[in-house]
Amino acid sequence: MKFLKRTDLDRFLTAAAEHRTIYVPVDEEPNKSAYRRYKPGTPVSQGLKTTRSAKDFFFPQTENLVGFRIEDKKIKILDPRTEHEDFAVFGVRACDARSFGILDKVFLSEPVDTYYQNRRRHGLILTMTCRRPAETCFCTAFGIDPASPEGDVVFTETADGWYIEPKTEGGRDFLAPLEEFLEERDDKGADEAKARTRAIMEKLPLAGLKTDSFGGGKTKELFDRPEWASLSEACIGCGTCTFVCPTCQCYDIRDYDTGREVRRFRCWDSCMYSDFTKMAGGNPRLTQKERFRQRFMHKLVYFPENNGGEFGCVGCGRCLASCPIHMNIVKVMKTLSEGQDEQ
Amino acid sequence: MQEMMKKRAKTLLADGTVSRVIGWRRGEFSYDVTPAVFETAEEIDRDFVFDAFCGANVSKYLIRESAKEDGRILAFLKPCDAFSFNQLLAEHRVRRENVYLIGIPCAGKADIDRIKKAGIDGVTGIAEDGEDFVVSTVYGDERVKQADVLAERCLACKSKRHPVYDELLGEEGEDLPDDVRFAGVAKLEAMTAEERFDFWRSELSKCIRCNACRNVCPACTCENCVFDNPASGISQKAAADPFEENMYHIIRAFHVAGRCTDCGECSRVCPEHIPLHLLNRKFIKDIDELYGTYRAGEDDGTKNPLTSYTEGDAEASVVRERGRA
Amino acid sequence: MQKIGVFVCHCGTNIAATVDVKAVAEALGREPSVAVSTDYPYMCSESGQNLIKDAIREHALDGVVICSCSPRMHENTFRKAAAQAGLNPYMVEIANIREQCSWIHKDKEEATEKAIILGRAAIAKVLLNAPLTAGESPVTKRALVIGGGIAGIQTALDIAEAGFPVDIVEKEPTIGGKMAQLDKTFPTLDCAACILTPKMVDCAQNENIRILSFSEVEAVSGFVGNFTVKIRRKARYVDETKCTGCGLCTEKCPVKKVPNEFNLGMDQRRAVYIPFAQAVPKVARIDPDWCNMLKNGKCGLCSKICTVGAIDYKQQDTILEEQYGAIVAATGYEPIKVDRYDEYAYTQSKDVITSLEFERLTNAAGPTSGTLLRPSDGRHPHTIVFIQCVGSRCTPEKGKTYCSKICCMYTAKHAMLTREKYPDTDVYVFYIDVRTPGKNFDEFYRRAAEEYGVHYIKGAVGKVAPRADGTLDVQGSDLLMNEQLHIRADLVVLAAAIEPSKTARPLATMLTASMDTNDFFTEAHPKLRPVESPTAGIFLSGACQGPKDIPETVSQASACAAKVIGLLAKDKLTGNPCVAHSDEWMCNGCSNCASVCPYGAITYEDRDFRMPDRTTKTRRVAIVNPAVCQGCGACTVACPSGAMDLYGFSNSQIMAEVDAICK
Amino acid sequence: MQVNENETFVPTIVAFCCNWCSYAGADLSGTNRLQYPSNIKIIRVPCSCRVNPMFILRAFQRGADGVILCGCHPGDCHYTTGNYYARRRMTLLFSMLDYLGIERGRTRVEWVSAAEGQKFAETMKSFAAEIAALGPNRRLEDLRCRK
Repeated sequence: MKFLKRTDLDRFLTAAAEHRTIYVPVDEEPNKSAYRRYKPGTPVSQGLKTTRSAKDFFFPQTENLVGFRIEDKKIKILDPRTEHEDFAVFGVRACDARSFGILDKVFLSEPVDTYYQNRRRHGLILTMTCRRPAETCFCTAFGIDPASPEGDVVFTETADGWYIEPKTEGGRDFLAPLEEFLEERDDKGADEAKARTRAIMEKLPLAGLKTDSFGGGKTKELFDRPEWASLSEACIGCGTCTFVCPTCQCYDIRDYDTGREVRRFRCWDSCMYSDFTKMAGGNPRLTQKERFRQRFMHKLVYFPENNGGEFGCVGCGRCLASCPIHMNIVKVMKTLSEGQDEQ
Repeated sequence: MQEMMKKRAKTLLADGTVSRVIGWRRGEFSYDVTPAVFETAEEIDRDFVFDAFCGANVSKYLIRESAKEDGRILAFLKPCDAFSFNQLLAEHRVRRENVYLIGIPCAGKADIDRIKKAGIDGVTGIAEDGEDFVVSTVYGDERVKQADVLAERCLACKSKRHPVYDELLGEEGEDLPDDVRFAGVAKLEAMTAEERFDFWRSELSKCIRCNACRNVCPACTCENCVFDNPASGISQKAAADPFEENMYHIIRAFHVAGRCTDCGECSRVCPEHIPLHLLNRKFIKDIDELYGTYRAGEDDGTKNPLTSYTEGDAEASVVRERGRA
Repeated sequence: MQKIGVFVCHCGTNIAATVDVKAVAEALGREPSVAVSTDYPYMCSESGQNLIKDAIREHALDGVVICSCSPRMHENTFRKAAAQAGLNPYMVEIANIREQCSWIHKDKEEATEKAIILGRAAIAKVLLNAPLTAGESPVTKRALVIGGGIAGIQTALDIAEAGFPVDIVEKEPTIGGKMAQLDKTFPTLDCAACILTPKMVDCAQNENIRILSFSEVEAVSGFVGNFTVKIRRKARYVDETKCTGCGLCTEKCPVKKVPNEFNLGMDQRRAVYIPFAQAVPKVARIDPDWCNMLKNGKCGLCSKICTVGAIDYKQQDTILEEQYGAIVAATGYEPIKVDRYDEYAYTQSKDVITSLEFERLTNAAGPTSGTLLRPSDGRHPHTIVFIQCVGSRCTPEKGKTYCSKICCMYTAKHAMLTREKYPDTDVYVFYIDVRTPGKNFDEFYRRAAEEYGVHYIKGAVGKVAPRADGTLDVQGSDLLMNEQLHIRADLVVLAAAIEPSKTARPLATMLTASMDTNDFFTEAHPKLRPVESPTAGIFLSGACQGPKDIPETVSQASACAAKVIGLLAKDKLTGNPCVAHSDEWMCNGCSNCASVCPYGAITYEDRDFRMPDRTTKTRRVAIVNPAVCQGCGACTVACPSGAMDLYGFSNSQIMAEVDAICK
Repeated sequence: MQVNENETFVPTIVAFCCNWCSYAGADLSGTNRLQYPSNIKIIRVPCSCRVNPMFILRAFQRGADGVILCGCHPGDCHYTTGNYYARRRMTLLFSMLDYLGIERGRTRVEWVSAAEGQKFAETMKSFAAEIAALGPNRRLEDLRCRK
């Protein structure tokens, strides 16, 4: 199997960057990283996860859809779309890798979201196995194996470097010009690394998290559960969980008048917001309890129901880490499951 | 302390003084506690927790809870929470008669991010052991000095005193000097305009407009925030331009100027770790320097410096004259 | 889509010379929502206005923008015109392309470009204008005059003469004020009592005037045209309705040694007393600090001898609540305490007195029945020194920074009268300047100096030292002669500065009327609205607004009355519709707005709100009283939620102007 | 801001003037034909206390290079206290802008009475010159609005 020595990473990325823009996780402060455009010498973060997910590359927080200009009392329509440049995102973990499958189901099914499609077509996902999962990780609950992530090219990390496997045509094209930086090694090291990761996963506090109380068809059992009240009581209705989530895909469309033209853009929205999905008569979900319930019911019940049983959560644990009041999908699942067992 | 609080809470529930208790519910990894309302002794015995990670300021929940018509609620307030509560009282946002306040001492709260910054990950539990925390992790146990992982806001604590309470548990503390508190602001003030601009650009450009800072802020209690209200002309759901990042944070800080009690919740909850308290504290420092020391929430009668004046106030030009450009 | 009409004025060549008005009209005509855009030589002219009116009717315009002179010139003209054409007058906006464009720029291109931008801003604003109608409130046709001195008396009489009921509230047992204590009045030297007391009697007899003596204002609420005032009627232990003022009790009362405030404590009165002979109302009062009956229940003589049984030891304060349309502050002045000026030895020698004490010493009703005698030994003073500006025109630390205005003239009067009555007396006046503006004032002063031989010495007195022989050594400097003087004086008279009554400040707070740093009431405009307070419905009469002599006080009092009459003559008040208003759904009830409102226009109410989740929530919300609000907008910025906004200058309107200007 | 053909920078400047003093002062400088730069545009407000910090930021967002607020002299406010509140608000706002690294010269407060036409014109001239010297507002602009 192909192997990239840790010491060669910079040269490898430098060469890759000649063919397309490369984004790599960079430490902003200890234990906090964000994706940055790679430039030769950029130190790549050793951290587990970026604060924001890789979703941002394909579904950015704000994006212009169309513009309007009034010229002599006539309206002219402006199309901001251009073919997106080729790029690759390096160091994507298994959880985020899976999230694209979920986003695709939303944006690439008819009617296709051409803005998202444009980015997906030009973006490669270079995934990496997890060597040091965090207590907040629970991807395994959704059948994700952090030791063998999806993606165009998989980097299986060991102490001194990465075993590299292209998984797609795009992946092979990406590696083709980079062969010189790779050496041949037997798979033993890779298997050990994978085994180590899987072993850790079993020791994690959330390892035993059960999903069997959830999934399509559970609406009736769960919708009116009394626990929603206490689970949601401390929720401050911010959008943190939503915006760090790799699978949340709700957006609002707004107009901005620049003085010379009106720009119609979309921006992330959160079902946790009181002004989410405003319609005649306001927000159909009147209380924070209902908004809170919506978010988890969507990930754990509605989404699977409409997508062949696939959950809308990948267990990346970002919301666990960032929720101001530490209420999260895990606590919701545990509480509701317990209740289930009692019933 | 936790046991004293549980005991007192159960007594007050039992004798009918209060019908509900707001406190903190234990979490999965011991640091992830959640504010919660308890109604029975059983719930309290089972879930009530109070430790170094119970930092959330519960005073804002009392707007909602004190408006309810089912008896009084017991709230345990740290000094900074008590200042927030008092400010809410001054603005008629809470109904005092529906709240029973117990002031609890505070030695400062731990910041899990600082523990993780120390390179400790896979945290599964944290136990207090004298001066230290014993952190059990997936990768083995670690030990850190509690003092080394205090939250920034606690290192810059303004007071250990409760400006309002019905009863106190433990010793009442005193005000602390402001110099530590304003050091961060002073440091920025000493920079050149360019340096300050670059500093804030790099910080504010991280903002994802999750509104956590606003929604958690005990001074941000508007029925309808200008940023959610299309009629205001400045409503935004996301920062579509760097300007809007500035706009949001300047206006937010300005709206709480003279009302902010510096409880530090905004910085605590920011998922991007933007030092938002440096904006609020700038206003506090300016107000102290220009209009005399003023502490929001000190008492419920004082006039907010932005709704009062003296004829001899400094002119706006002081900004240009003072310090270096 | 709204339809806006744009009308560009040439103002002859005032605008047209530097602004290409045709180009402006043409450019603005291209703006979206502009239905008609035209220019005309004189928009304010009859025919210009008709042009606008016709366009409004023809194009059914929703709004009008006039590019012309400053709105301060013709805004009302054009608003009226719009109204005549059936358009709400507040749907008119003015782009000021004369004062703020054509007149200040030379380059035609530049000026034209700016005019177009100003026009765009006005269009952007008018698109967000809302039709406004001025609110109306009724007027209670009764006035309250606070203070019963000459100012209050004159104002009350004039208002009453016009046929409106007036209440005078006087804190003392009688009206009359300071003037009642004066002897003669400058510059005509007629006696104060002779001209004042008839007016006092008129007040008592005028059926439109009610005198509430020995009373004080306790609380004021409401607003212009609709004030509600609580008045405390202090117990005088004598039934006003029964007492005939015969004075029997005041002769029989055994407590004889009470300092008589009317004579500034220079003689005594009884515990039950009538302040002075011509007091109005002429009703006795028992002084509870001295009356044995009230202090320890022993005596009761007065009630035994009172033929009408007016004495009532059990009398309590009562609170009277009344409605008024207008309130006049006429709280007058007090001389400052001169004790603090050790150099003048006021506290060391009885023969150092204030001018007001001098008035009493020369007054027939005074302690010496009008013969001028030294307080110390009751002998005739042969040398009298008057010292001017005691506490006036000083540093703030030393006294008052302002000129007390009346001292120069009354001192000239005192000097003159003394020389006239006692030609053997030497009279010296130490002055900084002699200020004599006013009809016949300077002539008066010169007579004192020239005909009556009063020695005027320009200079300050450094020290007054009592000497062993009972005379006073006055040490001063003569700046003109440039020499130090020592005058051996028998009597020294200090012209003490005057300051507003101590009761004025708390009253101002109740009235939400503003005051200056010296506690004089501030007028709505120092030149153009001198007798009105900035707070609508509050008027200023006499020395409470600033130091004044009697002629000035009386004329101001009448002016004030005229203003009050003007207000009371109205049945309804139409307010300015550009006032603040609060969206109760957004209001947090935090009270920030009320704390910056200079008019007390904002109150709070608990309102029930039907929440979207079908629950009811009770919330405290701000209510703006449009009749009181003057539309400054302070509240709109104090409001964090943006619930508070201002009609005519709303947040969105101003931001639209900003956008138009910056784009 | 705009850059005209010969590429000299002509700043865009917004002046908020209170109706009773400063706006009248501006009128007076017009009546007296006192020149000041045409790139200053006046917005009439009832009182300096009507000016919300939002308006000032909005101006910069939409392309202003400088914003000046004019009101009655302290003590002369038509509404007696308005300019006192305005003074505190603007002082704190300007201080915050400075703190964020925005050039100090871009904002100013001046008290101009109805009688001070001369002062108004002088103030506007000096402010316009200062802004021109500072150059285009780049630190507090909205790129979407850039011309």
